[in-house]
Amino acid sequence: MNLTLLLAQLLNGLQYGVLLFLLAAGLTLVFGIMSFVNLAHGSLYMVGAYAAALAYGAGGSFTLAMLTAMAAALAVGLILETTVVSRLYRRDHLDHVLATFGLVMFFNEAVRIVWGPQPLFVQVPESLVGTVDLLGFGYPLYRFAIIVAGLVVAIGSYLLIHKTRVGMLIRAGAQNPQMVAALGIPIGLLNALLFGVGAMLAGVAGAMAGPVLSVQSGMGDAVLITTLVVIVIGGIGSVTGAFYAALIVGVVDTMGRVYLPLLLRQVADRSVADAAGPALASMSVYLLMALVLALRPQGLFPAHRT
Amino acid sequence: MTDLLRPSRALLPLLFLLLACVPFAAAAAQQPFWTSFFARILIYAIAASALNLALGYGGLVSFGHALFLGVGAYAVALPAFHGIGSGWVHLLFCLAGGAAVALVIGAISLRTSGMAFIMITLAFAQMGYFLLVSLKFYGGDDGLPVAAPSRFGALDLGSAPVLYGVAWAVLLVLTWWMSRLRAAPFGMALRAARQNARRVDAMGLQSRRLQLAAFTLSGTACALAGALLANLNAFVSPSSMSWSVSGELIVMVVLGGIGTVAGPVMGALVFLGLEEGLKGVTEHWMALFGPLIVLMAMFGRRGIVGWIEALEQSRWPARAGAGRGRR
Amino acid sequence: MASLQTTDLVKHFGGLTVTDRVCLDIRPGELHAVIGPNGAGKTTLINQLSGELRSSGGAVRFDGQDVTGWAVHRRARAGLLRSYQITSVFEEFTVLENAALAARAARGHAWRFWRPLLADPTARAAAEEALRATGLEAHAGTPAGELAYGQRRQLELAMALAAQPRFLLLDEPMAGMSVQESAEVTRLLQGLKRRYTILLVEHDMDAVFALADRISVLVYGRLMFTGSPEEIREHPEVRAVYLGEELD
Amino acid sequence: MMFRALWKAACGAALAAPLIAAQAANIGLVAPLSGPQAIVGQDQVDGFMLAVEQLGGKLGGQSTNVFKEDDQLRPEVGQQAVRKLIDKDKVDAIVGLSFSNVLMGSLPRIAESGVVAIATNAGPSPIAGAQCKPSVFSMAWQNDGAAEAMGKFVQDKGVKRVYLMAPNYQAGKDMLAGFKRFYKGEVVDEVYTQVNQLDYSAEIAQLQAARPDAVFVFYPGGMGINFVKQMSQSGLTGKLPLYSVFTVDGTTLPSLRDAAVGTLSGGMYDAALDTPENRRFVAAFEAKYKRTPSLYAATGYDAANLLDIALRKAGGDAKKLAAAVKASAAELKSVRGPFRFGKNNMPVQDYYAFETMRDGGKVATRVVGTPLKAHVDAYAAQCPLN
Repeated sequence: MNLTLLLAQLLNGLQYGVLLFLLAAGLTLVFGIMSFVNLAHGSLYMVGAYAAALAYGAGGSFTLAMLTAMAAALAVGLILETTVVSRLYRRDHLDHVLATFGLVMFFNEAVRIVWGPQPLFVQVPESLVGTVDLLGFGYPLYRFAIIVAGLVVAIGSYLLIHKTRVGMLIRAGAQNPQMVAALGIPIGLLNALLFGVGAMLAGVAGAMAGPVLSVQSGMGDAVLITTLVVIVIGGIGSVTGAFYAALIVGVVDTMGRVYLPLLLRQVADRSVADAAGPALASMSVYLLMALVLALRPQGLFPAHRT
Repeated sequence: MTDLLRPSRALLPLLFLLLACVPFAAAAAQQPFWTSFFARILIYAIAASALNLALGYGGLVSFGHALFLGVGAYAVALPAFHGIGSGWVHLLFCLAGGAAVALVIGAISLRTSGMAFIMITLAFAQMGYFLLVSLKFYGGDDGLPVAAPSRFGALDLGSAPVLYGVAWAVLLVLTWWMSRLRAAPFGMALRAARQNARRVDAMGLQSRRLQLAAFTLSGTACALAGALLANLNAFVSPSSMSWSVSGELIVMVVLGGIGTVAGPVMGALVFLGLEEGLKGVTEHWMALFGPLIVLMAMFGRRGIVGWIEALEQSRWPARAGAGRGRR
Repeated sequence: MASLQTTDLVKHFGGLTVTDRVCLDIRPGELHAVIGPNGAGKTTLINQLSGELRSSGGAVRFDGQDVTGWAVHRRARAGLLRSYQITSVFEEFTVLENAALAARAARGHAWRFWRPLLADPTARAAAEEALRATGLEAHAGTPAGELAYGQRRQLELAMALAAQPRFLLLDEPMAGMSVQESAEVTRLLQGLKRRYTILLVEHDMDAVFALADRISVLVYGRLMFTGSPEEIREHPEVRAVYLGEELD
Repeated sequence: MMFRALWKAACGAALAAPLIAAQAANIGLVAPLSGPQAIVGQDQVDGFMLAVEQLGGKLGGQSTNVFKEDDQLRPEVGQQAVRKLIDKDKVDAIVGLSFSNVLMGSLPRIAESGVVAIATNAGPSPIAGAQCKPSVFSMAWQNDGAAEAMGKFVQDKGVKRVYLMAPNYQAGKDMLAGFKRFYKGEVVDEVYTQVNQLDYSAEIAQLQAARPDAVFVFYPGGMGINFVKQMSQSGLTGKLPLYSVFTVDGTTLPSLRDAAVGTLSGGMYDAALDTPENRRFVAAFEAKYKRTPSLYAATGYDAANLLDIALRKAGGDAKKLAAAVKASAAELKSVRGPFRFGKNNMPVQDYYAFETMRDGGKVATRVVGTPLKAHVDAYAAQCPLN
């Protein structure tokens, strides 16, 4: 029995990691390539979740909801890029933190004004309801869907970045934007496109998370902190780094939450384990990041190998 | 235009004079609320000035300074919980605790730079938050009432006017020291290290050791603000260490004018004043406050003080301002 | 005035050997020039001497003391100071503040939290003296960011002088300067010759031959030849390297 | 010095409170109106304002000014709001006071000022026990009440092995302690998860492996939605009975719907309670706000009606208001059924068990039992008040 539980937990870790990757991919592109500190990335995730929830609620199919979410996130991303973000590229990281801190406040409140504080209802699509029997252990089918979708996006973004002309332009723009502009490529348009793609990826993550997590104003903030941890561990600007780091954080967080309290129970008596276990578990991700940063400040998979 | 009357020079003395009147005005109008309202602004101004030492002078973008607010607050609440009401003990715990935590976190965090530094300071603050939330004995997430306010002989910080006076004095001393420190060897070397750490090392100083000292001083001063906050609210809770408080401190420093002396004080005053004002206007005040911050980030080149200096420079061009560094 | 010797100094970057068993011997008070084509390893050599690069092998002796393992700031405080090829002055500080900080950093320490830097008489005097020596005293109050390129090179030099060095490593002080500005700096270095021991890395041959007591030629990281300016001018291999015939 | 004197006169006037007619009743309303638990605060405000509207904008016959304050679920912001209400707006009573951490934060200033405080969202054990105050009341519940009721309900049903789960903070520990006070069977495991945790798949897998007979949880607000959704997707809800408090209620049911079908929750109120007062209240609330009232709306509504009676009794004399509030409880026809104040000013009321089930197309709740009748909390004995 213990083995299947371990397998299920690994799957859970993998699924949580993939969801984190969907968020981290967009964020690390914007951070690494445009060196723009975007705290409002969580809000784009929220926009995607709301768009999907509303479209799905209005009777559309789940794929339609997904497309609506991508379109909405892309649109909001482009609007943000042209009005606010593009004016801040040459500015200091601090001005980015200040501007996006204000944006987060605005998005959370705007969503609350329009749709109220009530969390939205999102159903699991019929085709994905139910569980898969895994050596006698029921594993939710929808979670598999998230893993598959995440891997598809991972491969897709890897191909986009490495194997297409647009990807080459994006990478060139990262190393030397002036040169790319000098070659006649409208760097402004490229940056807008890149920010839009990052936003779309966050929108997809939001749409995927809808049926599993609570869709409500401010849902982006909690997941933003974990996503920042992922991209820093992976190495800022490295999509591959973000992929591996997301899986590591997903598994470490899941295993930490489950096995740390059990481990402590063997070592310390019950009451201490109950108090220390959950605290240590919730700190495990941050301990991991502090460790990585202290030993390898540039991250585990630095950007030059995107 | 003699130097003293220049707006940017006269700003601080005028500000402190006005702030000195608040408790008397509040008493005259039987409105004690304003004393504690402005006391909170003074305390956050102290915390913002402390952050400005690391962030403005040293260029160390710490996204976890709320941790030191928490350390200072619990340095008052824990002894008080065990029946120790003497202010000197609270002060000792606060300064020693703040310095120790800042030294350890600084030593580890300064191994990184740029985005990684921002994230590792955030990580330590989150760790502190989760640790306190799980400390059931000390009230955990529900917080802990301060059983005995800090008493320094006859001076009891439990009463709002007394606390206001102490906070005002602490802010005055800290701001004055900041203006002196800015031109003192330590301040100059620290500001030099922000511009080019390699050059500072090549000149014979150790930039990392300077930055660590600045981070420790900054953390300790911020803990002091935390201790005053605990006395003001007579209550401490882990939520005063959440990452959004760290974010608000950064916004106050940048809003007021990063790297300037008057910046943090102005930033705290405008940020908290605007927040309270907008709250009066509408329940959805964040929908107005957010865009305002975005506009300030986009157009306010170097915060309110920077804007005043630029205005003054265009109106009364001063001779080459000696020692007036921009950021 | 200090002396500096290196024995079999080596520096590898991965498989590439940039400094190849260099043996230098610079006597107190001497102005020793190091010349060589681009990519000969001149700046790497200076970085090894100043401590910014850790040598892969060999030793550096400063005033008889083995300083190979010393960190940058320790060598600077011992009086071994350098100027940079790419100007790195503190743009937000005024010219006087830059120089005063350099003086303070080499001699005193920065752990003063109250009295202003410029109120420190020794540091201020050394700074003003250095500004006079480099002709910058008129710009004492101007922020360094507002100086012209040539003036910044002068400030770079002034900061080195303000620290009252016992040994000066000058990394292409004339880089990017007009003929007239180079002549000015040459006159300036002429004045410093007997007061400090100087290692000068420079491309401007007129300045090198006007100033150098002895010249060493560095090619592909190896010290080919050291001698008086006249010997270097006639030396066949040096001419070959400079006039383009490839070595065997 | 002349400048200082001039200044004092000038700003003295500016800072003075707007002079309101003396005999009007000023009521402060503190609730979390932003942040993850905003719906909880909004329900209390809507419930309270509905009652004020029904009473023609007058409480106790006096025209009423209601000062709404958002505490953002942060104790420090709540403290400042309470100071503003007491010192600046000079309110007669403060209602709401948000979750336990904000309530405890505001307590020192409230106790010191003697202003009547009626909490409609929490009843932490300290103020139910030794630190009980004559002027501080809870219209909602003593925190452990609902969990004690579910403990008894599960005990009466003869469930042998129960698995307990809650977030790792004070209220979480209080809830599980309250459950164990009445449940004497075997506790398979007691798992505390991170506050505001997103993904519970790991804990649910662990729960599934432990094979208990039932699971009892406390996950308020967003945490509850995440947990119950993920539980139903794991296919466990059908096989494993889920008992909960403050997790499946009026604020979360609209976004859980069928994910909550089959779960049982304990509490002092639900819109499904079949009393004449409640039917009128639910109809009026749904007409005005287009959503079903939750237990938070009910406590807000009751608090306003209680104040109406108490203010009339106290006749505008602030000192007598506290005693009036205590006495008025007996006259109040509460929407939750029988209600009075215990000696520690905590509610003595019935706790019900509700089942969520499918009713035609919609999902609804129905009362399936009253485990605790006129329940006095476990801390009343420690309170010196009479």
